[in-house]
Amino acid sequence: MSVNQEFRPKIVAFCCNWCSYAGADLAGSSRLSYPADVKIIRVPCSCRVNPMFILRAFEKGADGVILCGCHPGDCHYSTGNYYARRRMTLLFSMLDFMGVENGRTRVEWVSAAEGVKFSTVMNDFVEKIRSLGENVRLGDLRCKK
Amino acid sequence: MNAKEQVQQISGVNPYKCMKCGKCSATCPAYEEMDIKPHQFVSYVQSGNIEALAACKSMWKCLSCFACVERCPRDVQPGRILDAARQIVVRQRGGNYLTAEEIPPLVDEDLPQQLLVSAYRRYKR
Amino acid sequence: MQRIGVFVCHCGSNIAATVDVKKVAEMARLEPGVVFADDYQYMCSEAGQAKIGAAIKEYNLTGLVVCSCSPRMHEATFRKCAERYGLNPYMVEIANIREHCSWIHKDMEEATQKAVILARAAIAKVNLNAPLQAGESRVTKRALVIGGGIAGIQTALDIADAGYEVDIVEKTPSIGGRMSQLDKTFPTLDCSACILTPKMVDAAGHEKIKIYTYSEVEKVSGFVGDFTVDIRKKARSVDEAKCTGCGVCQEKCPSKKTPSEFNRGLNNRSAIYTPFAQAIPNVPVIDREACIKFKTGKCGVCEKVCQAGAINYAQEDEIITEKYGAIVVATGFDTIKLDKYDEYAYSQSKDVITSLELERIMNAAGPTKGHLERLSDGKAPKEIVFVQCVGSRCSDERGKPYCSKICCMYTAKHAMLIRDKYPDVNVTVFYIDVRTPGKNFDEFYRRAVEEYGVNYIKGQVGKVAPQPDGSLLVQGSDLIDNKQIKIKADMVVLATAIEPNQGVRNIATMLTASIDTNNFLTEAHPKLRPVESPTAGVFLSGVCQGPKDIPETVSQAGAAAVKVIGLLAKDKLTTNPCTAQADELLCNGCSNCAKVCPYGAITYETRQVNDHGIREDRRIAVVNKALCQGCGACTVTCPSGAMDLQGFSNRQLIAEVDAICR
Amino acid sequence: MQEVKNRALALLKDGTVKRVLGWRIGENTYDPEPAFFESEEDMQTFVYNNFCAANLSKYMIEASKLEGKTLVCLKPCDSYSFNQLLSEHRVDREKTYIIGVGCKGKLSIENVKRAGVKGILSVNDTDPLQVETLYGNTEVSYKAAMLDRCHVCKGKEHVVYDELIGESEDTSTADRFAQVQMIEAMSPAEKFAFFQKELSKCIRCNACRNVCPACSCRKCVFDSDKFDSAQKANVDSFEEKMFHIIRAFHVAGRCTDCGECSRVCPQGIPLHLFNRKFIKDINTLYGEYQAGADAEARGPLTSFTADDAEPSVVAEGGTK
Amino acid sequence: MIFSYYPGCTLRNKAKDLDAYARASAEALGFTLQELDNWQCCGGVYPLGTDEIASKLSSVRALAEAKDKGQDLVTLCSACHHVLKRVNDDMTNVEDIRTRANNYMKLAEPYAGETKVLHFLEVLRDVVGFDTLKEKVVNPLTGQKIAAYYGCLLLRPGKIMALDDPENPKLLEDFIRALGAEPVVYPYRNECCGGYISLKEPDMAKNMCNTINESAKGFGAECFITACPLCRYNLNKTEQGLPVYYFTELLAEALGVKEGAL
Repeated sequence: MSVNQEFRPKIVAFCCNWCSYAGADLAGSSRLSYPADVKIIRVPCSCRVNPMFILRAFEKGADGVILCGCHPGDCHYSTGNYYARRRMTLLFSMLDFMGVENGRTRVEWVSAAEGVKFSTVMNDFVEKIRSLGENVRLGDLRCKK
Repeated sequence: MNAKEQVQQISGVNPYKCMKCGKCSATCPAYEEMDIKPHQFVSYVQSGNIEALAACKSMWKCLSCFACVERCPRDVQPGRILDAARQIVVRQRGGNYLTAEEIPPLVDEDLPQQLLVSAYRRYKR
Repeated sequence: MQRIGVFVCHCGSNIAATVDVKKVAEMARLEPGVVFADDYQYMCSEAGQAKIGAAIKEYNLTGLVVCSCSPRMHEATFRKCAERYGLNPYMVEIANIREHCSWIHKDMEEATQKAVILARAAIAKVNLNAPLQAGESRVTKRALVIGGGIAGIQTALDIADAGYEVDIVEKTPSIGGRMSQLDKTFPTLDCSACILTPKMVDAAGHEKIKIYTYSEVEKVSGFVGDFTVDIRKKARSVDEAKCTGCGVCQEKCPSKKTPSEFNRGLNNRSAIYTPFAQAIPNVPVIDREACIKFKTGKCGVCEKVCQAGAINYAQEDEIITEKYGAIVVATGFDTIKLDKYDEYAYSQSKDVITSLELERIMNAAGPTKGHLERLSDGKAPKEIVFVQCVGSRCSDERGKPYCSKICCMYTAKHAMLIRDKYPDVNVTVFYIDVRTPGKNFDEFYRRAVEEYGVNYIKGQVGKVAPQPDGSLLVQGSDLIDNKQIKIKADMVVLATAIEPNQGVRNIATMLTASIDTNNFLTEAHPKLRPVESPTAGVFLSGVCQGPKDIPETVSQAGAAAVKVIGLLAKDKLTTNPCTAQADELLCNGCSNCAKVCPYGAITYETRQVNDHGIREDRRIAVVNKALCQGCGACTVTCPSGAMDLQGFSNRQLIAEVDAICR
Repeated sequence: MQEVKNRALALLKDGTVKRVLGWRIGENTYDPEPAFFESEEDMQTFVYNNFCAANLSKYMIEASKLEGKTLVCLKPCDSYSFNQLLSEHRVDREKTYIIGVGCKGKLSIENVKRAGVKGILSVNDTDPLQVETLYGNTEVSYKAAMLDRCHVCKGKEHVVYDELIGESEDTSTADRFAQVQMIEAMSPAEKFAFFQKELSKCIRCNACRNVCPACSCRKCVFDSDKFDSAQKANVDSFEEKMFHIIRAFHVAGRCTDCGECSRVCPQGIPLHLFNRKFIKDINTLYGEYQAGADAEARGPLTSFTADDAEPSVVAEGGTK
Repeated sequence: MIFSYYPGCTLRNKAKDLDAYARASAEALGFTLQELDNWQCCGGVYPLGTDEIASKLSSVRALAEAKDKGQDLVTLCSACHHVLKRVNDDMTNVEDIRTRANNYMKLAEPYAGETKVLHFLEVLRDVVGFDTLKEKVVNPLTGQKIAAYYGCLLLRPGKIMALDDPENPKLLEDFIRALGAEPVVYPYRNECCGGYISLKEPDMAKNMCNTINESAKGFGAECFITACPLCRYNLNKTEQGLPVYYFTELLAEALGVKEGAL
């Protein structure tokens, strides 16, 4: 499959304030690059992310959505990421069930100390989305205004 | 795969978990007979000196009694490393430490079968 | 409609070198709601903040977007700035164009484009921001210290000296903790009791300190500034007010076969007992498991001999409910059980002992009256072997993965004291590494070697074999000489790993304080907030947070006290206004939000609501703003969207998504 | 089932209950509809026959606000819905008198038609069904006329009731998850095409939402401005997809699989498949769970374990 | 109660009595050892190499046969017990070994560690119970001072053998007590006898056995009991060594079934 080098995906990354957002900051202060296609939205906790937000992103043309939170067991609010994990597992499974490629959604646990991991994860995710190409499938359903 | 990786793969042991406490050598019942001591098995692998390890006498003195395995506080299992080195030697042609011809004079009336079987397993391809 | 000002920071060249800041400001100006946009060298500088202030005044701004470094860096700065110039601090949003943009991208055009989008998302969010008011909650000016060891005592004394009431809850019949069991302390070799007892007396006599011994915390509710705690005061069977501490009851008690906890089971105590002579309070406790009166109904000797009439067999446990503003955990440690390490023959020979047991043997008030002797036959040992790192630094499940930190020093202490008092005794120490960071610590250890002739051997012991003649054959490694050595010893002392006290997990659960896999309580930040738990209002003192020696414990105890004092000094606490809130017209009252709330912040009440003219009683979720920490778990659980999070509302986050995907 | 009617009437007369929630006879045997009955006179039109498929538990939300007790007739599977509502404090047990009515599988006139019968004039509910048509009389087997959901019956036990009248029967004959598995086995393109075809029929009439006992929000998110998702009709085709995903997500862990959504859909969309997919995933990943079986239980989305599966399990095919 | 039984090579040859006494005792205690139809030698020592598959297959075969019969697999020889338990652990927990072994074996149903492996002593302790055993003793060995010799293979690695505390075992001591005799505890009961080293380095083994022998004697023992033919062979080589018995021999004696066993 030929990868369209011109294709610049739109990627929304939800990051929890305490671990993953700080991990992204550390990636920044360590100058660990990842593609500019990733735009981060800060949320207090991974459990704040409503499936509505993810569907909304797809509705509005996102090609991939990734959710990053504290490692299970390390949640600042002690249990938030456990709920997020169940919710996202079920949501992703449903998207998969409806024929949306499951590569377009991902959950990663990134701690405040894992700048390297953050950058690696983002590089990897962007690469994956690039290989999947534009979100044609959901694009078909999208209202092109 | 180089020899060091080979030992690590066969043994399934990560030598870098070792904190060099020497408990393996403290506990080994065959210690006095060994030229390279149990704690050194680990450092030989760390430094990649597999050639020397493969030439050591210790591997024919180890009893596979697992005292070093049981008591190691870091789960390094020096006994496994030595056995991996032994495997490398035995698997090479002519590396056998025991030949069939040697056996008859060594056997006495009471000798249990399992002794021969075990020795064959450990010493011979 | 908001009137938004956008401020793009150069951060010297940190941002400006990769992001065209002028372009970002220019593009921002085109966004809805934006009435002003500018860039500046250093937005966070005084001049930069003045610029923001001027713009607020001149353009009558209602919201700010600062495109700069991470909000984790300067969000607070710009919020304060906004407040100074009359704007609600929560009308500020940060677009992180440094850590998330200029520092990770090289291509100027690409970075600029991303910065524009990040600014756009922040603007979209501010358009939906609403002024938030930080709430207030009251502070009960009283602290609870759980644990009456040196950590708890020191924390309590420091808080009390600052003028606040403190209660100490101690599980055992006396305060004093582990330190009271020690004989001498390193590196000065002062007598432990001599320096601890005065502190115990101070605490007991302090008008601001109340001590509950033989008591345990049973229930904790509430939150920072306003905790409610149930304390179970176990029945002592002795009236504290009447007892004179004469000790006759203990002397006459016919049941004397219970292993003494204080002496680590090396000798026995009576059923009615005080753990040690200097116990505070000096009031005995009846151990109902051991007491003949409680077991058979007969006896009653203590009651007969007590002239003060203090014995009360009918006494019952008492629940005391108190309010506190702050809670300090100082639950300390114990040594690990050695039943999984029997290659050292601990369970097979009485002469293989732990270091803490040696402390009791060396102590004049101990089971041997301070004489160094073998517990098996009472003979004086001539050859003693110390084994370091028993159960510490073990990555298998037998032991603990961490270094217990105190063993190297106390082993040097023991070795030195023995060589000093009994010069004819040979002392050998098997060590893996000698770790002595600390003031005068390494000098101390070197003295043991150089002046006292303690024989240090690098290597671990593999087996201790009790011999028919009663000696102990110690088989160890000498890694320097590359030898296996065997020593015929008379006594073996194991530097046993320490672990947090058993009950701490239960206490952590009650406090919703986090705890690590080794049962140490987690600090809010490992470097910068070492005495605070991540749970507001809960502080850590001593070994419950990690292994430490006495000087470290005391300094941490003081630090915890200062944090408590800082909290109690406030009359009101401001609470985070970014909390959840339920829309009463949308709430179903289904209780699912309360199920996922980690803080128990959601309760339900029946309220009359007016839903577009229909008045009816409804079950409505109510969020306690002081308890809510703003995680948002409830918002997603709520199917109707009744529950929303202020500062991170559904509409704000969707606006950000839209702005990014536009 | 005259017995149900008699008993209800007796309770109404002696003042135990203020009203009865049951089914009113329609123009034909096959179209009874849910109704409240407040007097003896009202009760004349009460009916309970094998076409009484509607799940009445959701009506108890409103009935719970009324004064006095309401008698409600619940079939075994309806009792799960009631229990779930009870656990969410939406209905008032104190104000409810439950007659657990017997059920041997409910019938659907649509299925009679599907069996090839045209020009129906009347039909009875016996086994087999006797159908009078414009073209003469014919018979349809009971099983063929039974609702799809009854082929995956939850069993004959009521989980909550005050008294039981009539025998019930477990009518399950099919594998509940067979259809879900069939779709799971499809390629992404096939799955997409399948749902595209089904969902493009949706006219957003909200019948599914209105009937669903779990979808009982006072105000639906799709009608409020909380998510900028308020709408009367679909703005675009993504939104109908979003509507159904979100609807399924909102009832995940709470849906008892009563099948009313599919039964009432005028377009015949198999909406229950979404719910079943969630139920199947929940059972596979977090252990068997039946919403409504226990009013005290904690739902799968309001609980967790430390070693739950990671979301990547989806990509690894672990939920299939 | 019927158990699948894996005797091993030596019990069919030099250690026939270890086997015979065990079977007779088992019947007396109400259970039966049913020998597997197609057992092959376990190899004597466990192949440590992670890439060793072929040498584990004979054990897998025995384990799979017991699984087919739906029985627990009992063995008597320390070495067989060691090898079977470790291979079983591999088959349960090490995916790579499980996959490769099953690829070789081509069983009707892949084997994944379903069989429970028990040492005969575990059956006595956990199934029969030492209290019951005590009741069934007709000739109590009163007054005998017996040293239990565990050796290494029976106990180590403790995690996988899960037989008893590898550093301070009590199993054989409790067994001795149940027979009415007095156990002698000595520190070398879990140290190696030299094992197969005695073939090429008989002096090494002799030295080690001397230490064991001296220690047991020093603590007042009159004889050894062991579960392993190789241990017995090595211990028998020491000068002025204590007599060495299989534990089953004393068991049969105490149960009064010794005479008819052989």
